[in-house]
Amino acid sequence: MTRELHTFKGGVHPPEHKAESSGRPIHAAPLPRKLVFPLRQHIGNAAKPIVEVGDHVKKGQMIAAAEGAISAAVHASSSGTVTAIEPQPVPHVSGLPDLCIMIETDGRDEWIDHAPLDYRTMAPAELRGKLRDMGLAGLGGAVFPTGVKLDPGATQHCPTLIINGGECEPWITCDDVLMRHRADEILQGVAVMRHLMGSTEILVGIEDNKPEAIAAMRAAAAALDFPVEVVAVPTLYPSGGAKQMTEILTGKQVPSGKRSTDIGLQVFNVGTAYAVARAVHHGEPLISRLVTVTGHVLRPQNFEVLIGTPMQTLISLAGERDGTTGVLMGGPMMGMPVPDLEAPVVKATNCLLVQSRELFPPLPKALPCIRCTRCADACPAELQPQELFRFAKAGDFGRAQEYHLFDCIECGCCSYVCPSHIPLVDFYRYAKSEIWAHEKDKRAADLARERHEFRQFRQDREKKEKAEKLAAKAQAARAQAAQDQVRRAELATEPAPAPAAAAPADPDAKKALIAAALARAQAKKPDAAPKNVDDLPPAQRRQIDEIETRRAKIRELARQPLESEEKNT
Amino acid sequence: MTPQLQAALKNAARTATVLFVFATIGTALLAFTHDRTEPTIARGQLAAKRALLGQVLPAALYDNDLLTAEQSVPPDDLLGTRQPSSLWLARRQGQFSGAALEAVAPDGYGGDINLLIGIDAAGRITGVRVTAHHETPGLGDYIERAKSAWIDQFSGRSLTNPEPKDWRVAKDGGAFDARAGATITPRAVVKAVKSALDYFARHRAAFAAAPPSVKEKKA
Amino acid sequence: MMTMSEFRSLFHNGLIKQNTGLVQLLGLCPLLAISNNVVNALSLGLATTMVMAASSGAVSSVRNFVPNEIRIPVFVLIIAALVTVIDLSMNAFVHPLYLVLGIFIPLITTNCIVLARADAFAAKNHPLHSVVDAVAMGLGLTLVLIVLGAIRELAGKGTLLSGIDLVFGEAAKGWVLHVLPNYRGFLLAILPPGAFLALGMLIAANNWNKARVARRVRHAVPAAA
Amino acid sequence: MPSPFILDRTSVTQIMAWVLAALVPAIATYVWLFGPGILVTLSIATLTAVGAEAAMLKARGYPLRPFLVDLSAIVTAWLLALSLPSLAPWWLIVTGTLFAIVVAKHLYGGLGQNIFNPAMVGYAVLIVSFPVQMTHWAAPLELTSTHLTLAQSSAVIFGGDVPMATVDAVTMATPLDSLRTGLLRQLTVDEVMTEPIFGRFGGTGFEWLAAAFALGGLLLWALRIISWHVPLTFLAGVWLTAGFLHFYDPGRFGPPWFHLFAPSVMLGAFFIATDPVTGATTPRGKLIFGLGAGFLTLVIRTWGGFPDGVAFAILLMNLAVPLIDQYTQPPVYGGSTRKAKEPAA
Amino acid sequence: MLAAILVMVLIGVVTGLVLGWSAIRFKVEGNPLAEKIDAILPQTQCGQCGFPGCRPYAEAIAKGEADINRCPPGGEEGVKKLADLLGIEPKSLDEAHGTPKPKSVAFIDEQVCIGCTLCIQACPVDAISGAAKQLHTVVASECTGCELCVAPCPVDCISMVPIAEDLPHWKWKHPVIELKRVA
Repeated sequence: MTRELHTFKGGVHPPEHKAESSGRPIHAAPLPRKLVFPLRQHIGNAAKPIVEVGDHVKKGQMIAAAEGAISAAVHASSSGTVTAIEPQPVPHVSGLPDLCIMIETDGRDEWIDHAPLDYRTMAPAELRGKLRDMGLAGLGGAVFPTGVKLDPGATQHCPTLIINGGECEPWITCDDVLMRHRADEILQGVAVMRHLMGSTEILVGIEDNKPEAIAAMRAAAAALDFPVEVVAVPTLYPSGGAKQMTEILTGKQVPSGKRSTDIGLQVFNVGTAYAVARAVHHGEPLISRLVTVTGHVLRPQNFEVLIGTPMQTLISLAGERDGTTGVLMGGPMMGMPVPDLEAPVVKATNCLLVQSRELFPPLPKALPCIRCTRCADACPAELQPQELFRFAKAGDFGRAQEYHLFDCIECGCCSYVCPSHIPLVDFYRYAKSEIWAHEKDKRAADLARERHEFRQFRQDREKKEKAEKLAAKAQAARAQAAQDQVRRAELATEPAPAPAAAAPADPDAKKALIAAALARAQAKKPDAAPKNVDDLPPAQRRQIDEIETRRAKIRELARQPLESEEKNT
Repeated sequence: MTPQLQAALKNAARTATVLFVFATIGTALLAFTHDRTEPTIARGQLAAKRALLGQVLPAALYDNDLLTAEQSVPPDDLLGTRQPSSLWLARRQGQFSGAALEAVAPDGYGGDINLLIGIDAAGRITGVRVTAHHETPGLGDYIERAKSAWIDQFSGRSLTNPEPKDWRVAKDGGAFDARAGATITPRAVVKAVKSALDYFARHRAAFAAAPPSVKEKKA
Repeated sequence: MMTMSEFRSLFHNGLIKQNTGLVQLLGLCPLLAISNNVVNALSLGLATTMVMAASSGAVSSVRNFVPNEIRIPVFVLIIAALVTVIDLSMNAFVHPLYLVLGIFIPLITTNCIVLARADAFAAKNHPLHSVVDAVAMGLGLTLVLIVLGAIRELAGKGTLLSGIDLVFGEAAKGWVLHVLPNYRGFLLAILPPGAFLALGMLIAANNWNKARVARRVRHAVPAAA
Repeated sequence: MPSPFILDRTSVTQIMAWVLAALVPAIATYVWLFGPGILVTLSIATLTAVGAEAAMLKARGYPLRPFLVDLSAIVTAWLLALSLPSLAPWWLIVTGTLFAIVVAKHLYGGLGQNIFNPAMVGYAVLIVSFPVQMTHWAAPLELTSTHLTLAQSSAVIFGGDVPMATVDAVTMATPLDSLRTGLLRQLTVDEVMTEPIFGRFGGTGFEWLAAAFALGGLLLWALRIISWHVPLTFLAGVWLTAGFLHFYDPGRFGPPWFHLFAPSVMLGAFFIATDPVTGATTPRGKLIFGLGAGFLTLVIRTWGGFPDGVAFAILLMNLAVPLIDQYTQPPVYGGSTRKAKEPAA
Repeated sequence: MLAAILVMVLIGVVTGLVLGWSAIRFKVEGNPLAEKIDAILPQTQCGQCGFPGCRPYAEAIAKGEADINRCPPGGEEGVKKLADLLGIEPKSLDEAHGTPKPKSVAFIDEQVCIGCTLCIQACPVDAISGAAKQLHTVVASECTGCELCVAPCPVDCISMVPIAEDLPHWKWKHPVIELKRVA
């Protein structure tokens, strides 16, 4: 039986370059001396370290716990000692370091106690929590915490489960190889997912340029006690995108701004299914993954790699060659340059693509947009990239959002086809991050306004209360005085007490306290003060002077704050 | 009455008074100026009209005041008119000596071309002027006297000069020049002028017999 | 009453900094319609200047008696009355020119620059200042009109001052300058689109000059410091 | 430099080169039917355009290389040259090209920024400013005994003020002009169409030129350089409007096939209205753009001040492009409840 | 003539009545413009503009009593937004009111702090916590970087620390397309 296939709009077909690495068997990468675990490997909140420097950890031991609803734990991928918890190079396009846990391995590779889970008897929420604590996150590239995705929502029922074996990016073959060699285990993971999601229909979509993977998956599916349909889909980038794969297989589009569970389906990558199988059937947290190392290397192939392994190790293993111009993490369409090869393999690392001038000639210079709309024809999100580009370039982010900037999946099809060679995706990323920053600023400003208004309200109230208190006190004093007089008149012989003696001391006392503290601080100051004034470059000194004058001005203002307002009224 | 309404009415009275004052002053100023300029303006307009008529009928031809000798004639195919048009009869010493008439060439490139044509008693054209047209600028607008002397070639022509068959533009084998690229406009003008001559010929007797109207004055 | 520097700054404002034609882009309708030769341009410019001076003076003198709510009606009334006076006078005394300028004389009433100056300046300033400001603004407009008229006339017909006889009578016909003899004529310049093009170029030139000056100032500052 | 790291091969230069190549059949037909004068016109326009482009790039501080080799200036020059009368004087060609490149292209911001199609702006400026010279169309060779050689054509083009008689002898009103003139002389369409210039269906010679433009256009479509939307709707707009008018009164309005094969429509539909910079970008917008331009062409031809309306129609639609684009934004992925498409397999 | 004058006068009186009446009846209360201006201002409440906070400055702008270029934290971009809102020409920042600086937060050197609470009183957004005679701390996420706490501190223990770029704060940069030759 052949399934009715649908097509998504747009897409491109760049040279595939799959054969280079897909032929070789999976090779386990050796245990490195040092492992690095970034705390931000998934979408959502960074994990929180639960070990300390000097601790000895075992393989599979949780070293950072999930924080908040959308997060995932991090585990040591081998046994050894925690040597540092500090910022280290991570695979991020900015090249900025981020907080990591460093472990020096002891070579014993000693596992922590672990056992399979009996998932059929566990409550779904408990199982999801377990997966979260085992650090599971989507291995297709987005690294969304898997536990969160395995929630069918309020209906407790998600009829269709799609297993994405599209792997449409050129060069990358880790999913292909995984399906070829470990189809059974992938489907074991699928069984767990099916159980959690309550799905009745399971579709595995694989691009038709991977016939071996299709055959292996079909063979494995035949042995199952539930139906799994393995569908060959046409090779077209980005058919491996979750939304695109959904449309190809079902003809349904996930409505803009909604989740796929809203239309009764959920999509998981084959690698994620495999990781679920390892977690549930073996009790192993996510500590390794398949990584394609290809491009300008001697032996392009797929490695099973411990998470935390420095990238340089893998490239050396695949055979470094002269003329390397750079390394990409991911494919040529959506990947990012690795700023530092000391950065570790993380959960999102599906491929290390080594560049050379021959494979990746420098991109030609960009020309102005001629509005040819080839980008619009290629855009799988059905956007108008030329308009988004115009708005992003001009800084008109509001209009960019009106034109659905946030539906852009950054697949790179538009940049790929652009005859003017404009780095369109860069502009969208720029616009998105500006909008996020603006929103953050706006929230901060709103918060500040609110706090400021509250403070004024509070001050007014305090002032009023103080005034009332003073008035009451004065009244009391007057009454007291009158009484005193009466009393004095009555008991003229008795000496009058001095009732006001304590009251005026109040402000003076405070002043004295501050003065005393000041004196203490002055005594402490010799070691604190010099760093402010001495040995400053003239520029800094000028700056300080500037601040001083402004302070003086502000003080003056504070002294007569009402003057300008009085003029206005 | 609420205090607010009261305030509103008070304010209304105030603004109304101010506007009243300014309206009075402004209108008075206008009335004054109008009074002072009215005769001059009227004189100027008459002079302008007389000057235009003078361009098509030489002053030597008549001694009556043309402006007072204006008649209205009904629409006529020969004149190309669809509305009543004007006609001015010239006399010298009481004798009919020529006429200026309004005609329309309906088939210009851009629609109607309005003409003022002067014809003496012998049926010879004394002058033609285009008073309004919508011809393409730079292409057909050379029929304006201000743009070129083309229109002068009609002066002295009559129904026999040239022969009726030669009342065409040169391109169609006739006697009248036309510029390259724009033949529709001159064709229309030539045709309209010839028709006007026909009209004049047909009504000449009536013109000659017509007595001066009561309001007609000597120049 | 008025210092020299005030006077200078008002003129600088009217002629250059806030030039109606090139900077504020106000009153473009007559600007574009009537600028096909120098004489028309100059005439309309001067007529507008006259109206502006008179109306600004009048508005400024009565500014303290006019309640805020009806200031616009009153100003419009004043301006409309003055324009009609000018319209009637031109009809009476320079009839041929009046025929050429036609509808654009009464339209001065709606020329927003007149009302703009009345409301923005005259309504807040002393009569003397207001009149000077109005004259400066009017002359600024006239200047742009003349330049525009000259460009269009020169490009379109190769002459300057054609039609001067409409103002000074037949005798002035000889004053017309045939700058480019046997010029073929570039009709576009005379036609309405030509006005837009020429004005666009003028504005561009003005902006370019401003940018250049600003750049020079920027460069000059660090050198001086 | 972030992703993607690979590019499709197509470049702006390539697109422009294909457009030029697609014009070659029309140029060949032109030479065959009207003599080699067009080659002189094309050369003058090309040289002027390249020179003006270089000068403007320099003045604006842009590097010459990437922008000169993108060939866009030459495309503009060729399109303008092919719209001009074949015996237009040299200064006319130079003026038009300069206006197109300097004003319509560079003063609006250069490649990709211009609102109006530069070639059509150049054409419009010329027809408005020099209506007389814009009538110097060479007569089709099969209707005239005077054949102009390349040298003679050059002489006419460079000759300055050639006596009108000479020009008159070798030029002829175009079919559109003749129709217009005839109708104004109160002739019926059928009477006018007996004149030899009207030929078989689109005017002697002109019909083949139109066919050659269409051939080039189909080539561009086959190469996916232009989409079908604009040409098809443009032609449909012309055809429907002309058909409606002709049906309404065959005596006063020319037949639709005649209007379709007056060559400016084919040139406009396939090469000018499809200019991506100045055209609509959304699919529905392209349909509206083409239909509107076709309709306006006929309206201007019938009631306007000039015999042909393609240039003005396209310029007017250029003006409407931002509006069209804004109101024809297609739904984004998942943005509408579309029904699943027909199965592909 | 008389008719003309009468008509004009009548029109004048009637419009005068209507206008004068509606001016009172349809008066709009409140000042929505100040709200809009306040929404653009950065809410640092720093007082560099010469007003005690953003809101008073916004009201002053709305009344036309203050220029739009007196807010250094808003920067040139803020001035431009204000100019757009008010439909006037943007101008460059008035340096008399300070120059824009990289965004900073206040930092209290806890070695030196004497717990005098003066900075707490100065902070316009209550972003400093701590009680009398105890160490004070700045809540960095609430600090607007207004520097108002710097001046009152008797021991100068407060410094402004520019916010360093780290991963959560990192932004994609505007891609550089070099079309023009570098001047």
